[in-house]
Amino acid sequence: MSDYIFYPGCSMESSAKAYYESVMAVCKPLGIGLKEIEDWNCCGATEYLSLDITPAYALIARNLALAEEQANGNKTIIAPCSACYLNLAKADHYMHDDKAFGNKINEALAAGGMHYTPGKLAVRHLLDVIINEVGLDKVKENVVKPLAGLRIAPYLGCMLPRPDYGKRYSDTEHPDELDRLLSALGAEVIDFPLKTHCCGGHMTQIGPDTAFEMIHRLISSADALNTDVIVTVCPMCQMNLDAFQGQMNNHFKTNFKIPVLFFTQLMGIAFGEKAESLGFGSEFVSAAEAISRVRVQAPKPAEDAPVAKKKTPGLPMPPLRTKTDHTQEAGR
Amino acid sequence: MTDVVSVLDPHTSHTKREDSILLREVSLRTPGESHVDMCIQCGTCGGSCPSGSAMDHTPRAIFAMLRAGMRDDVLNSNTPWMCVSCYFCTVRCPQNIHITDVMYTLKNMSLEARKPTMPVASPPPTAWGLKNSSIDPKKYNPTAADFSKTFIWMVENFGRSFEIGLAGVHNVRHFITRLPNMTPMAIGMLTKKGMSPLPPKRIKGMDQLGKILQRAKELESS
Amino acid sequence: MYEPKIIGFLCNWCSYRGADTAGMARMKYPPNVKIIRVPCSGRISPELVLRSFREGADGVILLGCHIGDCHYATGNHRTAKRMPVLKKLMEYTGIEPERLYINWVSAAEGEKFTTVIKEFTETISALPPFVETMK
Amino acid sequence: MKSKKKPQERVGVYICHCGSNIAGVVNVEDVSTWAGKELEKEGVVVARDYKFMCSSLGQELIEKDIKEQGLTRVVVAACSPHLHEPTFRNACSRAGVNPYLFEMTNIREQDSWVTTDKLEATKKAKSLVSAAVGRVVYQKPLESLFVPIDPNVLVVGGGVTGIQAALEIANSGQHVYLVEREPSIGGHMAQFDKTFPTLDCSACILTPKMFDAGNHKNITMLTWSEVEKVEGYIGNFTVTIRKRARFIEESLCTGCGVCWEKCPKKVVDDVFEAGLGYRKAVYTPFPQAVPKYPVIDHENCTYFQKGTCKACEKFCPTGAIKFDQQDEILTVKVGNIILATGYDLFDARKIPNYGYGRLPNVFTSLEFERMTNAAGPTMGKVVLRDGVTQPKSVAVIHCVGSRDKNYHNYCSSICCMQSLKFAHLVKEKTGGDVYQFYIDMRTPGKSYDEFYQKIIHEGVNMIRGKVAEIIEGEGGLIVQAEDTLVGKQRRIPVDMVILSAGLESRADAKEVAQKFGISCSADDWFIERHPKLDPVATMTDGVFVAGACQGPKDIPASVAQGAAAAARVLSIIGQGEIEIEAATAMVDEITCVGCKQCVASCPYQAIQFLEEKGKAYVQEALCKGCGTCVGTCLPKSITLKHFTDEQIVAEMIGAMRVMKSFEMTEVA
Repeated sequence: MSDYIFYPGCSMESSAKAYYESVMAVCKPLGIGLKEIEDWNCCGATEYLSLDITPAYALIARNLALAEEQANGNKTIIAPCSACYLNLAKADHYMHDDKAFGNKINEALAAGGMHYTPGKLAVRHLLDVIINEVGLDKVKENVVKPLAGLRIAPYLGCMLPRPDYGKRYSDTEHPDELDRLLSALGAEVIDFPLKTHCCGGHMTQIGPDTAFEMIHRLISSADALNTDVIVTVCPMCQMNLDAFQGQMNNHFKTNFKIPVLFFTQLMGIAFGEKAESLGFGSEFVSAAEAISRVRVQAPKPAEDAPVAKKKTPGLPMPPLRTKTDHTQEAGR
Repeated sequence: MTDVVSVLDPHTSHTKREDSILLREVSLRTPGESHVDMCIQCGTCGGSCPSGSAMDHTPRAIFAMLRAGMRDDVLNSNTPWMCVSCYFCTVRCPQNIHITDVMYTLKNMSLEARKPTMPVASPPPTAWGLKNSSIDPKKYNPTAADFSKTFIWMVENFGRSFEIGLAGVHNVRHFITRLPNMTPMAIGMLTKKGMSPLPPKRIKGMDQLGKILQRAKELESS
Repeated sequence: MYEPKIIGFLCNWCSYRGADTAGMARMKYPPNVKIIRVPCSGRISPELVLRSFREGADGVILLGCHIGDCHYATGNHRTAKRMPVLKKLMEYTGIEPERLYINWVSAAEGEKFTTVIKEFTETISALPPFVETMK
Repeated sequence: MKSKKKPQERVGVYICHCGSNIAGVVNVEDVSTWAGKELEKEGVVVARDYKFMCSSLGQELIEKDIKEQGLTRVVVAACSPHLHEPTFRNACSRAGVNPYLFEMTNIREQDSWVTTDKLEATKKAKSLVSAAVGRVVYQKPLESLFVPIDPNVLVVGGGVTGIQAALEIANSGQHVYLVEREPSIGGHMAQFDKTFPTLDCSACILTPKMFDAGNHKNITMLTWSEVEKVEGYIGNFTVTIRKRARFIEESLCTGCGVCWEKCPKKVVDDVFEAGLGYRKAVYTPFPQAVPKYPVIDHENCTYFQKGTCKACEKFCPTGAIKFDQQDEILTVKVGNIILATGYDLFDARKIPNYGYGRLPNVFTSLEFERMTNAAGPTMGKVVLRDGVTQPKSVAVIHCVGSRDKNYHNYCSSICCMQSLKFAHLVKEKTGGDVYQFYIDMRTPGKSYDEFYQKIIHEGVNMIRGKVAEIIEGEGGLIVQAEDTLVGKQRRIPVDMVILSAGLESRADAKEVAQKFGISCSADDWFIERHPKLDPVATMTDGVFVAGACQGPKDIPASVAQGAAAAARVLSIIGQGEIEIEAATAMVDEITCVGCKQCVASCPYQAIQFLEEKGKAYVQEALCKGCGTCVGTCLPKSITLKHFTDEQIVAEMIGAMRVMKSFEMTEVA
């Protein structure tokens, strides 16, 4: 069991309780020990940065300083919310990159008797830790109920793969980490073309029409690919796609009903946890039907399966880039 | 005889010096090396922007305006406020300009230009009452800034945010006509998600946080 | 604040041309480094480095071609082996090893040349004059 | 290292203004007066400054002073010695001073251009002049060695550049070895259908040249071959070439083509057909291939992999198939080498938002070239990836991988014109809509901008904006970009997208550069000796570069460079012999202890150990003057002429003398 510093973020206490519960449920069997930062504060989301840059970074840095104080030999902060993850990573990055800026933020922290050493801690998202630290083998060991037959659209949103200061993801636009994790759970993973497109972010609050447009683009694309469930890694994405799906439907006179779940919820199901302990039922678009299919492992109705296109002898496609291509380039 | 300069568009009368001052100010206020002066006007940012349709100028145009020293036009623009921080522009920019971070800086500057009449750490007013400023309140969409302010008001008072209160306050203020539409969702939040309509408990280090933020604000304005 | 005196041994084929490249791009760097053109970084014997200090240099910078790019195939391999030993020796005799700096700069790397010179000048400026340390 | 008594020399110092390049920052008059006064005891008898030392008047100034003032040493403080050292050495030589008694110091690239503060710059110039004066009095006259030049030439790369270079040299009567990695010469140009801006047929203008090269009595064509090792120096290179086994007996093969007709194994051809078409396991890349002999690709050949098949052998009418053929190692002697190794296409899969490799109907420029080629996989029909549907609308995207700090920072220079050509071809072949997405239209070149205007007139939609992303939708592809001239985001549905991928250096450019002893730029293009005035020579004498291996280039520029490199080589051959490095190493037999460290350190095996004497000995003709042995020699028995310890120490003392004197004046 290795320990990590845990920064849950405000949503985990309110709108994303399901995420909190399921994170706790899956970390245990994977050997991820989470030590919550004591007395953490809000990361300011994207809002504080808009208002006042220095206080915004000071607000974030207080959490980093607390984490450094309480680190107890641990080096990694896990943040399950993409916005929190990026804010923490960003503050660390700029404080390290721009020494004058780092000193300024530390001067502010000093007013509260605190200090953070830039670069001391690694800020990572839970997904990255599961893929790159724990490893998929360990995940596979824990799978007792493979998610066979469940067509999942993996959806990462923006702030996890971009700008990716730590270069932890395979790509800034089409990373395959979540796909690989879901495949390891036995699910049928769709190559979701909009997997890192925007969920609308705070536009649901300040310009709903634009937000509905973005949500519509995602949901309709997922629907066209016969998606059973959209899986997210971020409370904001989950909220926008799930809670606003109804309003978006009203706006566009459509009737989409695609459940949106956290990846940890599905991991929990695959690990054999009870649905109730994973926060199921708190979603607006019910996932009960989709999940019930997995639980009874009913084979998928034939008509739902994607119709295999008859291959005409067309022109050959270029081969897809492999992991080795990436590593070879890094060496060049 | 008419002075030639006076018949020209006011922007053409900017001296080169003024232009570079604006660009440099943005560059200095953005953490790290923002490369804001390196724009080649290719439009990758404008093409990538998911909320581009809601913007009055594309980000690319904003960079051109910064270079031209068109301060008021930039700070009146809704462009930075429509930014959803998706970072598509930042990772795709061929000149490595930290566009999303520059947008944050522009939001800061835009608010600062309105500061005399605008208290920060309280639920802000919806109208700005700008009298002695060249900033035109009519051209400006205060919704986004207001949302940020409401959010921060909560953070500065509780140390944490709570979505339902935030959304409630915000929507009553700005989208009163949408409320009937919103009601089922709000009820859903309370019942399905089991969310509490009450503000969160204050963090223990509220005093400490207050001091830190106070100092940070002083540093910001110095 | 004193003006440190730095001797720079630059390979004729790569780093000397890298310095020319920096000049052509009008990059700016402090004037403290006096460049001595040598055919290859491998030409520089440890004695020459020590002699520079004896003649009053506060720092010595030795720039060669990247490993594998040596105009003479393997001349810089010798530098790479020789100089770390010299640094150890300097440390042993009480000379700060930071006073000697080795790096690889190609003909195209004007920017790298500028950075290296700036950083090394800063390092040496932070140290006391060499003659004082020898008192 | 003991310095003997300072020699009594008469030194002339000349400070160049270089217009305002130096004089604008360095106070040149001050430097020359200072040198005349302060350096008098070092031997300076004349110190002058002059507007342009490199001008004939400037040179005459030196010559006059040598004669009238009896100068024995000359120092010029001007630009980089890489530019004008030969100029001034010649001037000295003309006036009777050995060229090695001249020293040049660089107060332009390494002083006036890099220093902001004028006082600092002047001080640095003084320090540099003082250093050069300190050194020059210890310099010794040296005589150059001359070696004959082998008239044979090696050309590496059989694209249009290499072919041009080889033909020029061969036509002049000299012998050329033309080495090509692929089974046929022709390079990228053989893959194209039309060339811009004239739209003449690429094959029609290239194949006659290929044929000439293939049949020239002075050209030894080595295709399916690669250079393994290069040794020696200008005039005397020894090159080892691996001629890979073709598994075809060339003397028997008639090129009838029965073998590839009968071969059962079909393979995607990712070289010549850019991955868009197929070839057999035994193949020639294209019908007009030179030479006509096919090769067997043993990685894909059924016989080599499974042990049975031999269909080609069964049907070959002349029995030319030889499965037991081995690679041949050839050693050739040449005097000069021309590298014309060309470019690789940027791998568009690296840009995830353009979807190449994921979205079937996104094509690269090279794929499209093959598609429009009448001999290509679609017989010249413009179709989607399904091989049948003709697109109704096509988007052409410029600057793919170019002008982008995430990929390549440079402009690939050919893509604008190439994209306009594509627009024309799509219009001509399908009549569909074409959208060009560009950042800036770059059409410098004879008749190039006229071509651009012609394409606009053909009704092509020009959109100024770099494409942000390509996604599937509305039954095809949606190209999303900002139309920057309108200031609005546009989402344009098209059936097909062509990515005008940039040019990049060959994947193995670095290795090749190392092999030939030349250097690469940050983007791995080969570096020329001077970007303006010596564009085809390199820092290594006798090795020249031509065409796209030096940087992105279109066909006319490549051909011109091929011919230019040939001219340079022929002028060297015409000289008959060449001066080689005079600054060689020398062993002092008295102090040599015979430890053999120097023998091991020499990169050129130029140091012999004379067993009978127990001493080391330097073979001057082999010594390249790197001085590694000097740095290695413990008893300091080896000296490198022109870079002796004495000279280097005098130089550093000279430099620091000025720094010291300034410190003192500042304190005082």
